[in-house]
Amino acid sequence: MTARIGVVTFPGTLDDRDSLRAVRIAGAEPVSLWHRDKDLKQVDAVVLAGGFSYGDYLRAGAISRFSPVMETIIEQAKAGMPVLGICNGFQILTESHLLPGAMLRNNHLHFICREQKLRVETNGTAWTADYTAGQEIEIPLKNMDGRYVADERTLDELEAEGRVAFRYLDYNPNGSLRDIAGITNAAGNVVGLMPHPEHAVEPLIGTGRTDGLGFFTSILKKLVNA
Amino acid sequence: MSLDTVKHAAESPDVEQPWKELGLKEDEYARIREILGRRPTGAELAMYSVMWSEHCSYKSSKVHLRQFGEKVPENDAMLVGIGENAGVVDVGQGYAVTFKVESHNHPSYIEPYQGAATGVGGIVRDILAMGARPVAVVDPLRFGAAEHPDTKRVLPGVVAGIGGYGNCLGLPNIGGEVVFDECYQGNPLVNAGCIGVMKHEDIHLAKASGPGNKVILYGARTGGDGIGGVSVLASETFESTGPAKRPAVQVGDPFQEKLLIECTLEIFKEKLVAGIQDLGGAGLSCATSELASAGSGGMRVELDTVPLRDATLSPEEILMSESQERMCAVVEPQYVERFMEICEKWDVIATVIGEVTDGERLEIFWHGEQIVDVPPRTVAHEGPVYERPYARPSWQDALQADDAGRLPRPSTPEELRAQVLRLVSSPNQASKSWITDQYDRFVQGNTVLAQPEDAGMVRIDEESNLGVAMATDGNGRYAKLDPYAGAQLALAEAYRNVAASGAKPLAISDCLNFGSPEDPDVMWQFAEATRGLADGCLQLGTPVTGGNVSLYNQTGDTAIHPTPVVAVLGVIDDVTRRTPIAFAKEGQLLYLLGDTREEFGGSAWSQVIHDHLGGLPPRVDLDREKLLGEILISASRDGMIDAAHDLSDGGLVQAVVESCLRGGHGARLVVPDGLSAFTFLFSESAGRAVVAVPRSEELRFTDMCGARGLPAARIGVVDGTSVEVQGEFDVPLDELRSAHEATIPSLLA
Amino acid sequence: MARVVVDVMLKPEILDPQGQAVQRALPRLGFEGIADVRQGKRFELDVEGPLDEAALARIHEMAETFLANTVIEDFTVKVEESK
Amino acid sequence: MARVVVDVMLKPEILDPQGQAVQRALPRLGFEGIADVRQGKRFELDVEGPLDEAALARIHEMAETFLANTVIEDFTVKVEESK
Ligand SMILES: Nc1ncnc2c1ncn2[C@@H]1O[C@H](COP(=O)(O)OP(=O)(O)O)[C@@H](O)[C@H]1O
Ligand SMILES: [Mg+2]
Repeated sequence: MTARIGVVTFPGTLDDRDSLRAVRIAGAEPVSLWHRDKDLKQVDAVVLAGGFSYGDYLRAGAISRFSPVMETIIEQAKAGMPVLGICNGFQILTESHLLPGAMLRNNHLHFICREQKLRVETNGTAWTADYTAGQEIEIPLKNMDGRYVADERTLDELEAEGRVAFRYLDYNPNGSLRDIAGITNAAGNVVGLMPHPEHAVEPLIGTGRTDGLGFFTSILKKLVNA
Repeated sequence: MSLDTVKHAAESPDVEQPWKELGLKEDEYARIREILGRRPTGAELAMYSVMWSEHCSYKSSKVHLRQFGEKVPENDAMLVGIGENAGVVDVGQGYAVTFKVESHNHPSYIEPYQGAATGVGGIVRDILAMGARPVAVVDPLRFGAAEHPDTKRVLPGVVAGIGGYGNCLGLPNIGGEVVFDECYQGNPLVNAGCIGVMKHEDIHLAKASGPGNKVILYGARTGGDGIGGVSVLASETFESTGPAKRPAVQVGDPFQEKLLIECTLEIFKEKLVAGIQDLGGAGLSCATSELASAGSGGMRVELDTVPLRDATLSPEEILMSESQERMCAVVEPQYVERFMEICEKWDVIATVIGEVTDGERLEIFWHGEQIVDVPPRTVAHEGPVYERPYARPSWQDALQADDAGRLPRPSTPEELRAQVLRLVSSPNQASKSWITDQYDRFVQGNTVLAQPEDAGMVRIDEESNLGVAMATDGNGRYAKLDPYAGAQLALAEAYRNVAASGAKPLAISDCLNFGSPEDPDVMWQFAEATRGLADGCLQLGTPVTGGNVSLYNQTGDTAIHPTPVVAVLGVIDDVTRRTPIAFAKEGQLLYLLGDTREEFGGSAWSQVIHDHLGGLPPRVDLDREKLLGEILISASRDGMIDAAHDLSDGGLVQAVVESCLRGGHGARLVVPDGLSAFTFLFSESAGRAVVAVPRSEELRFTDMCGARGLPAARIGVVDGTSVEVQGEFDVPLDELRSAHEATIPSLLA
Repeated sequence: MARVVVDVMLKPEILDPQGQAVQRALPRLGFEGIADVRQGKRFELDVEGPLDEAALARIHEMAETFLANTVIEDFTVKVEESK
Repeated sequence: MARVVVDVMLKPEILDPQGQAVQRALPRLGFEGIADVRQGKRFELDVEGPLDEAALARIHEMAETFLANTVIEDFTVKVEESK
């Protein structure tokens, strides 16, 4: 028995097929979820994939957040179901208030696509257990609205509770406060980040590194051993 | 204003009509009257005027383009040739690939962001209409002088528009070009290409057949934007005063297009369409007349059923509107319900606007009254054809006589070193990552190679690792010196780039960007370039599958350099065998393949150091290109080389610097006997590449080159942290990197 | 039909690079004396039916939950005089 | 310091994909009765010195040549009452 991991497709989602592939390569069973369905098809965890859902119109993630599938995901995430938000998925998670803060236009106002170095700050989440705390990885980053902001109190709280999950290294590509690339909720089941681990799971493609595979093997182990 | 019906037109032959304002010539208007046996209605006049525009009818270029259909090389790969939305080639394992390059030059000058964005949208719909899933885009671009203030307006907008649209569609951008030259001031070239993949059985064609079949318009609502925009705009020159003419511009909605793509692919999967056509230039006029013309001819359309964004639009405006993100499908009645369901699933508006009839005429009605009754072929395929006069320009001989070989050359190692740095930091040779980093190259998770590699490459089958590669090239400076050779050099360079990546070149698409066809000088350039390209394709065995012509790229009397842009598509059985450009392993041996001659006409060196354009471009030897290609492909397949980089503008030194910076290793070079250091570094002789050979493979590799008769000279080794030319100079990689990478950001950021 | 305008601006403490970019460009274009620029969004809503208190309350809610993200943005709702 | 607001909206005949996306989402969120939504930009400018006719003319010119892209957008300039 392996774990079933769902990947949601909203109108305008782009990296759903890549995320399904990453789930498969990690050895889990990929399941497609559709934004109009409240039903999560009994998946054990959910990935909110990258892209431009609803064209990023209004604000990135703002319209998707109100879709039927999100009603169930918000409810289940609060009950402990693991959820990973990548890029647009991260934006949806902040718009849903499952994660604190907000995502804004990059400080240089351009879309940016690069191979980005990160530090995994904590392996105490459902999605990072296969990394070591402090491990440096390199995975693709590509976004327009990647600047993470939150008020000082929230930022201090995140730091104090060890909830800054990933930090940009060498170069802050979007002006995110405190170089934050990704965060987790207090329970460690909901994780969001801007860079794209699903694009770094095969040596052939993109950066030529497989540094992103750990996200998917982490969750698989957690679910299978549970 | 009362409705101008067919009946009314027949009864009122003497009504004054605005044919001139719509861009028609007097004899063209007369011909329309002759075809119809009466004056056209307003709606008919609208249709003919946009469809007979230069942009849609190819009236000046047609007689020359014919060669692409006549001089066709033996090539089993060709599945669909010129004449459809895009050509299709077989790439094996049951897969077919469709690809094409188009221009959106004029709209991008007026409104850079939206012009470029809708250019991407248009080419993607062309590819989609063939039945394929779009998998990658490329963007060959030309701008005015890098330092010119208008370049700061146009370039960032164009780049943001291409990125904004393509990124939002989820199409990796895997290649293109950025060239600056003052000849493009006021006439930037924004060409966009797209590659699509399908199974053989999924190929769709743009034709309406089967009486009773429904015509369904789906996608965005029709609005008043861009009425006659592209077609009229791209068919005239700008006044020298700049963008005085500001017709309604179209705004793209990439989100809508993404839905259109997914929706259409699902419709294809269930085999619900009998024919399909995208809506681009000339909108519904084009889609309805082309579908009908390519089918049995008869179609009836109820124009008042078209969903509108602006209820006040007249029927003429609806026919001419170039609102984006629309498609037109012909569907058998029993499939209409399912078709509609899929559209609903994707939130795409779909409306039955008419049906195929057993007649031979395109008939369009407005609230029950007939406003169009035409033979569709006369609109879509039998427009005017001009034999424009052309003649070799009087200045051509003088230009060619002004030999670049006579320019002063660097006389000391210090001077040589300084010129190398000036070259690699000049806008055309500098790193373009400020631009390409605004494009998503990772999306879809199949990108094996992207900028700054020689060719872009995507995997199309995850099991077998089958992939396709594409490179686009064009050198307007070479083409200005000799348009025939220039077109062949563009072809040769793109071919060489694809081969250098390890893929086998299969077929080409092109975008022919020229000045006004009403100028005999320009027409001669066009005639020479098409002849050169057709002859070249015949010789290389790569058929032309389709393309696009953009004329009137001209301000006042001054035309751009003739700029034929060629896109070569290649196939590779196993993408894990691809060859990157990076020199990544210390100790590997560097070999220069091909012959280096004293060739500096049109070179980057002559431009950067002397601001000179004259003489002859490098000699073309297509048999040599073919041999070089075969060697590069075999060497890649058999693991004999770890890196390869084609030599083109900037010559050897440019290629070596790029490969070193990409790989993070230096190189020690030795000037081969019989060459001066200057010629070795800066010559732009064609048919050359530099490769990195593991020592263990050296013998096998040189034996292969020797046996096949390809000159291969050992010129150095991958080593250290600088580029050193022994006995001449040494430049640290760090210095090269900052010179190479700082230029574009400092000009534009 | 009544027209309601919702203006959404970033909160003062949030960095507004778009506004800054505009402000920085102005002197180059020859416009001096602009001390600060902030860029926000303007929504024009055409509202069917009477614009009574209940309708306005609903629009206020819509702005608060949807048109603006109050983590980072402030908003105002204004009724436009019908033209 | 005087505050001037420049509102920039797409011309009526130009497609406004953002406004459309917002409008289509509203019924799903339970907000009915919004016939149309257009989304534009709002610039808040803090102007140094007196806001006389010359200053306003300059701001108008700035809006026309820079803040708005008059190929596709219209704009209005308003002086805000000082707070
Ligand atoms: N330079 C060219 N070389 C080859 N084929 C061309 C060229 N220009 C146009 N064509 C072909 O002529 C046909 C009509 O072109 P076009 O009007 O651009 O197509 P579309 O209507 O899809 O935009 C297409 O099949 C196109 O591939
Ligand atoms: Mg087409």
